[in-house]
Amino acid sequence: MSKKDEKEKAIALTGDSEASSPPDGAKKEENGSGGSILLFFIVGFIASLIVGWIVFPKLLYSQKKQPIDFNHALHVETVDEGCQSCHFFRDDGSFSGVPKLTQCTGCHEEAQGEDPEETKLVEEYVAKGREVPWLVYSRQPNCVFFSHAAHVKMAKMECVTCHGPIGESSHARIYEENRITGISRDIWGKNIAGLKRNSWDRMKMDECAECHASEAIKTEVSIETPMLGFFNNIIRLAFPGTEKPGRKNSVQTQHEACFVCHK
Amino acid sequence: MKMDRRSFLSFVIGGAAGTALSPLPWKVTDDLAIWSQNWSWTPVPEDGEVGYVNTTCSLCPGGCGITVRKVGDRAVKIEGMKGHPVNDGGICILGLAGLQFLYGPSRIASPMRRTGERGENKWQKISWEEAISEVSKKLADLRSKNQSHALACISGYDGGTVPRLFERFLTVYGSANFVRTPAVRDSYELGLYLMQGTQANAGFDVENADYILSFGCGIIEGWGSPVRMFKANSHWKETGVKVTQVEPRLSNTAAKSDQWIPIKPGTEVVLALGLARVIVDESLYRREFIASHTAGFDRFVQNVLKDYPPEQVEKVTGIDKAVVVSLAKTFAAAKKPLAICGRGRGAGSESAGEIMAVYALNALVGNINQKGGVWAIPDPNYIRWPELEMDAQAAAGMQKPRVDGAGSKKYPHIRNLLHRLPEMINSTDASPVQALFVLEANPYYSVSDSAFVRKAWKKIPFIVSFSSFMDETAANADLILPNHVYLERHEDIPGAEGFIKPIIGLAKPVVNPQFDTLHAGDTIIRLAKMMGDPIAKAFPWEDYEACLEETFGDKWEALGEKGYWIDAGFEPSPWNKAFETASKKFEFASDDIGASFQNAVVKAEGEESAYPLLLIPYDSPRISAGRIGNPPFVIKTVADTVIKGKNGFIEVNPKTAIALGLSEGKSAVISTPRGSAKVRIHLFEGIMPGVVAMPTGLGHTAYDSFLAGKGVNINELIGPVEDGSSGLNAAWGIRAKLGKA
Amino acid sequence: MFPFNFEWIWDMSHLVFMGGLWFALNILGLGMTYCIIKAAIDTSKGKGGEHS
Amino acid sequence: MKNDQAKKYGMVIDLDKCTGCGACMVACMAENNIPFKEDESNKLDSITWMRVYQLTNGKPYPETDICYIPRPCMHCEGDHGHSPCVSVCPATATDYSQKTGIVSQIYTRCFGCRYCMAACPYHARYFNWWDPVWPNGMEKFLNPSVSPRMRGVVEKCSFCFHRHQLAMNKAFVEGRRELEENEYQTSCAQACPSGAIAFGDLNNPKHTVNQLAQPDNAHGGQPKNPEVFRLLEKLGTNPKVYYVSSREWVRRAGDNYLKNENPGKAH
Amino acid sequence: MDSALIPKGVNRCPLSELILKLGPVVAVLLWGVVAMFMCWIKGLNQTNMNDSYGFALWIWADLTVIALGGGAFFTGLLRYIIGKDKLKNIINFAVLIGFICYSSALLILAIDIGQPLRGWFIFWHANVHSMLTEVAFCLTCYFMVLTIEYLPLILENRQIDRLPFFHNLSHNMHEIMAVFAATGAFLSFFHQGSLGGVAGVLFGRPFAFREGIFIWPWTFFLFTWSAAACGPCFTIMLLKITERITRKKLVKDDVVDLLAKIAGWMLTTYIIAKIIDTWYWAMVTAPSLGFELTDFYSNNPFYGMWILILEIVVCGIIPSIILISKKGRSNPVSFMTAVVLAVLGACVNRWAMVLQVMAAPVLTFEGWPMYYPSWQEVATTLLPVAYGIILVALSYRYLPVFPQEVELNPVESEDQGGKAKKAALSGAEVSPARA
Repeated sequence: MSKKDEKEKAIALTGDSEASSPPDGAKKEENGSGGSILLFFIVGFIASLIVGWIVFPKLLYSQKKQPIDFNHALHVETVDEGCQSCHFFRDDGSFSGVPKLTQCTGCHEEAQGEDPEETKLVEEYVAKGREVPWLVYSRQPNCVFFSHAAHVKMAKMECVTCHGPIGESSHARIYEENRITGISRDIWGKNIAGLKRNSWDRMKMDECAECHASEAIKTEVSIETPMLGFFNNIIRLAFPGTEKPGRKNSVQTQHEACFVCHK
Repeated sequence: MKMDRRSFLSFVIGGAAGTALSPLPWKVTDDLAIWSQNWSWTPVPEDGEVGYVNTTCSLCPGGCGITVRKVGDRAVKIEGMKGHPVNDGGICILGLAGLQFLYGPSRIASPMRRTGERGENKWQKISWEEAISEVSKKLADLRSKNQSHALACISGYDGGTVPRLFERFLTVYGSANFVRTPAVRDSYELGLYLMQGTQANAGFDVENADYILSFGCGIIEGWGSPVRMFKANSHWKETGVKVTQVEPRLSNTAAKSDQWIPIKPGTEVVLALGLARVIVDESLYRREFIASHTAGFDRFVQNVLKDYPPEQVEKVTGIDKAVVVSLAKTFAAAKKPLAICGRGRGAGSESAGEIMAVYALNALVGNINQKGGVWAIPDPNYIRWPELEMDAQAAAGMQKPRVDGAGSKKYPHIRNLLHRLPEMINSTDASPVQALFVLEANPYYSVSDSAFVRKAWKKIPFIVSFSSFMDETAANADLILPNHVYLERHEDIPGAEGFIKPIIGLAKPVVNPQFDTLHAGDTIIRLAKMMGDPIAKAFPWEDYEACLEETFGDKWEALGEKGYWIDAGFEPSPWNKAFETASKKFEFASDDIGASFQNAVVKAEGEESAYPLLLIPYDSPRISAGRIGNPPFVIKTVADTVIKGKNGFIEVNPKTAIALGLSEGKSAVISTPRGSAKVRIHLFEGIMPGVVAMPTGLGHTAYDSFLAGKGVNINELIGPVEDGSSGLNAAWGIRAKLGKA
Repeated sequence: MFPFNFEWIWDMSHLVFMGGLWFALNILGLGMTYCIIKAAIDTSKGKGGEHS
Repeated sequence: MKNDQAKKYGMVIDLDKCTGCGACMVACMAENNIPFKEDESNKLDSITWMRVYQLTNGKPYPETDICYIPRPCMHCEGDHGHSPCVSVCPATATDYSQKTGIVSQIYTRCFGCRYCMAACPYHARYFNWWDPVWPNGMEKFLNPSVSPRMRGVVEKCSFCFHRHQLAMNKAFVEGRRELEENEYQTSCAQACPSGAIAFGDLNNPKHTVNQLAQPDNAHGGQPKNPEVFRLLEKLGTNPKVYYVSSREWVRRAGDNYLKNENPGKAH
Repeated sequence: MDSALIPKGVNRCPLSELILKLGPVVAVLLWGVVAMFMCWIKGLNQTNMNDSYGFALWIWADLTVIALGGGAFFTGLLRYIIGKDKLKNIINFAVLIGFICYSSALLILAIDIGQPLRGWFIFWHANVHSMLTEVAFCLTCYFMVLTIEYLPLILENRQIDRLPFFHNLSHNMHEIMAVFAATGAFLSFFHQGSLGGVAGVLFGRPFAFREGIFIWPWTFFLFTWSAAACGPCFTIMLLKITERITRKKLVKDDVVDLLAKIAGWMLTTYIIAKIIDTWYWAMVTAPSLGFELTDFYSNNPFYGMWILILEIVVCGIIPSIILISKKGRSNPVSFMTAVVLAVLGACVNRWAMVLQVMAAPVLTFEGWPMYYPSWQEVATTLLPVAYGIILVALSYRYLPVFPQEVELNPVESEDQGGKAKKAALSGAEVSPARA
């Protein structure tokens, strides 16, 4: 450390020691500065709230337009079987998801109307045999295995429960992509706080767990509320061996085992 | 207001509090967690509709049916075709890795012309038009100099429309030099021809035999149709069929057999004849067959078997005479005993004597064209193209003897003698081969005595490879006209090695060609058309697919649907109709046969004094040794006692190793009269003392970085040894010495 | 770690283990908070330092 | 699902039939997007969920004998109520499902501490020392049902669980909840040209594996068939992969025995 | 130059000399940092670990430094809970060593995992049944304790102490230090044990597996016990080395003697327990799994039977006998020998419980895999050593680590460096006699 540093330090130290034990005359000044300190606190507080709640979400997501402004409402009107007309199950039990170009070509070999979006489809994709690079709002990371069959066919869930009333939309929403993860905003949900009003507002693992943690226990064992489960576990610990095999699915979590939703 | 230190601190604390109450830190943490779980450089395979395509695998002559699973337009997995008569759902290790050939790094992406020296791997991409016209000009030039017979074609196969188109091209061009790479079927064809008088392939009813005596066949290493043999092996285990394996090394087959009889290498024929002698001596043969349907039996017994009493057999083979006798008795006592031969995979020919000794054994027990025996399977003769119109040049060229000498007076019954080609080229100043086509073969690597092959290669002025992969031959060619790989093309695959029913498999394009390649059938048709009449006239089809459709005619649609055609009701000819020899009987001792037995034992090359050990090659089911190199998945399964890093290992019995002062893992040099190589020692109790063994299929210099440079190409060390009577290459090993490195 | 984590179960092992953890963390946290607050108060009372 | 319907998927491998050809290894690699490097000859860092070991009887020529033994993940249940690896994972990245008896591994959860590898006596777990690289468009053959793993995580045989998921999908669409034996088969069992690998529900008496192994669930799944054994049975890992061999030395090689000890079961 | 920062009443070498002497240590540190970043950026393929040696040099180093850092918790326990007040003269040093050991351990763990950015999953997605979870939790918490224990020492730096707030903070922390120490002792007991449990619960690995009580295998208790025994020895060893380097007597001999005596008794009881454990394991546990003791030791030089003898006899029985006898403790040579052996014993024990566990084959058809660390592993393992030396040097220089130093090394004149040095020199020579 150079001598200059030392000097500076000494000055700083003196300044500090003075501040920490101010002479009587300074007390008044301190009150005034106390007010300004509070003000600074509030300014910092509010500024960061604004950044966190308003600026940050805007920065976090990049906005992308769908290649074609798809009109779900119009299509639902014309087709016979609702969502299933285009989003159907294949014979092997897999779910077709977003339609391939061939399905579009079925009707749109040539433009049926005047809509510029349809013209775009026909000219840029159908004519050239190029797949439409749809942006999938509900696309999950690659580690996720999701069985539409289990939810739609077995659990008889409605499409709306997870996907919302997308079938009623007449325009394709802007697709927002998280700049960090590259995942659609629909997974986290519109609400930046992660709160949800509708069942389809979020598609994170928490949403899966919400059902799988409770429903699985209900259907496969008995109704076991968290408290009851707690006491049952104590009993099991106290009297080992009374456990029924197959009582739970996962050894680790006692909910559903990881492979149910992961690959 | 002054922003002093305290105010600033206050501001920061306020900011921190506000931030904590905003979603920012929590959301960023969550996003970072997701980010750290999905690295952008880890590929995400595209999903899509799953579909299946049934086709035929042509990686080996096994003729298995395969089902390729596709997701969208990608092929993602190859599986065995359920219900296929040859492999019924099973599949071998190589077949499973087939997609690595399709999408692999050693694919050749477009036609290429060599720019640097041969083997330098400097290439220029050219158009198909340019490539074909270049070949056309060269060939026209050659033909104009009355040198049409100097065109040769080495092909990895000769059944089916594609090689037949090439052969047809050569014929109408004026060259008889269509040479197929060697296989044990050459020997079997010869045996069938001499003893039964038939032009046929040998089929083995292994599923119904009740005792198997194998003279070194790698039943588990890929002999015949590999999956079928695996299934047969399991069937034997289930039904208690005993297997005796005779070979000097504890191969996988020997390990799976019920009895392993180690034998001095190269003396299998002596054991076979010794067994025959015991069977005759003890009258254990099937009289009804011998009496009514064979000729020359007495002469065989007197002229041949007299030399093989058990004592003599013990001396030559190293097998205890009691074992010889009991083996003969066991064999003869079985109801449907089957003797087979063809070392390892059967990728090379055997001496005529050995084949016929084994045939004789089967004949002694009457197991010819019987359930559980050896059958003569006629070629499914389905290719009937219009007669060729040959001009004078073509006719003259076809009159010229073949460069390999096959079919000549010296080797009258042999169709292909590839091993003679290097010698023929090297023995004259001007190479008798002025232009060479190579189709689905890799002779630069696979013909034995590599140094000699390289020398011959240099003398061939113009070499065209049709390979899909940058194999050694392609790397040392002048022009590459890359073929589609088997999963991109239509092709008929007649026959399945050793199978007992006539069958034709159809290969179908599973995916669109991945590169700018062209079906070799189309290439040859386009070449013919470019060369003009009379050659063009012989190829009246618009393209290969039209040719294939026309060839199959009304069978085409059914073939396409099922993926194969089979003569399910085929039965072998009964004894009274089976034999087309002069005597119409099974021939034991014609002159040709007698000569074969006289040269039965093929000695290994080299002097014992200089080379005290015997080096034998062995086949491993995990190393592809055919025209195709091991793909990355398969090379991954190779044990670290076979390859370690780039080093290849040689198997040595601990006794031999101790005598030489060598221990496990040590570096050593193996030398033979043909060459030497650096190897590492692997001590193996399962190999006969005095014998050392190396795997085939390693030591590639071309292909990709997953394969190249690993281990030693055994062809560098072993040369051909001609069977005196047939001309076939009957080398089974070579004398060698092993020293510290 | 928290009851809202998917892995959480209301059982003895979680209670004991996580209880121990949170107990320890709380002692440390509260202890340090106490020390800091007390130090701040002491300082404002004029204790400590070279001047005391 | 009722309790008694819990499944216990397992394997019975016939070592008399197994030829050591290695098809199961490649079938697994091709199905499960296993990466490969230029040099895979160091077997200690080479990922092969299914690995075929070579055993020798240790006798000199010509009494030598060889046996091949394919080793997938054993999907241990553990006599202690937990498999060796599952209970040690600190981040709950591996789990045992009572519904199927399958030990899962969640790659995105794993952070690569390798404790599970230390716990597994079968070396069935593999660490991704390198980032997986598929050269020159080879990523085209990747199977979308199995997520490729990144560097720094542990992976292992899953009994091709994705095939179970896909088969269940099909069953669901057809209104079933139960699978037939042939609807869910692992890639190795399907490919084995020798038919040496049988796969199915050990709890289901109709399934081949149950008939071959005759597991005694009252005694930790010990096989009642005297020719059947499991690897390292004494450790109490309770593996769900059974082996059949008619050869005594092979059965003995399956576990550790004191010098004068005879295998517990009367073989 | 930096005299304002140096505690009052002690003598320190010129800053330039310190920089010069620490130069090579910093070089080693930087080498380690380079290796560390290589491991983070390129991945663990930079090491020579493999699928057989999932745990290798690093985990051994980790377990060892934690065991040796155990001196902090045990001295703290004795000082604050048991009330051995005399130990206040060495507690600072013990805490400092503990702090270094634990921060190193955490750093090594951060390098050792395959996906360092996901390391926090061990907390967030904790599996409470895993010994490693317990290790991670207690390790982190205990590291916090050590930081809290180390903090007042930093605050006592002459310049920082001048600030009233920090002075008060340090004072208050001292006031309730017993609470922290108690928490630390509790945490330490569990994580030292859990580290033993890490190996002991591996029922697939007969070399490591031990029976035990409830969820804890015997190794759980043995590890805690051995850390309590060998940790103080390590503190003493480093103290002696520090004294040798500084050429000063820093702690009075009665303090050291007390700590050594307690450590000696801990070591004696530990080694008895360890012998019983080994005996039971060799005679009952292992044979029931089909293993004889000789199966666990190969004839290759790395994993020979010598390890067992070295650990139990040479590094266990011998030092414990020396340390519990007054005579053994009073002879400087035998005393140092015992201390060093005890430290070595802990190292050997952790070596066996990490590396040999990995190497001893369990499948009958496998051999002993071999392993030698890559330079990246060695460098990152030396990194904490270098970092420790630097931190000790700086702490010694600027903080009142040794309360007895002033008393033992009276400084005549602050301004006359040469004289002071001389005094210090003579002090080092004189002090043993004085004690």
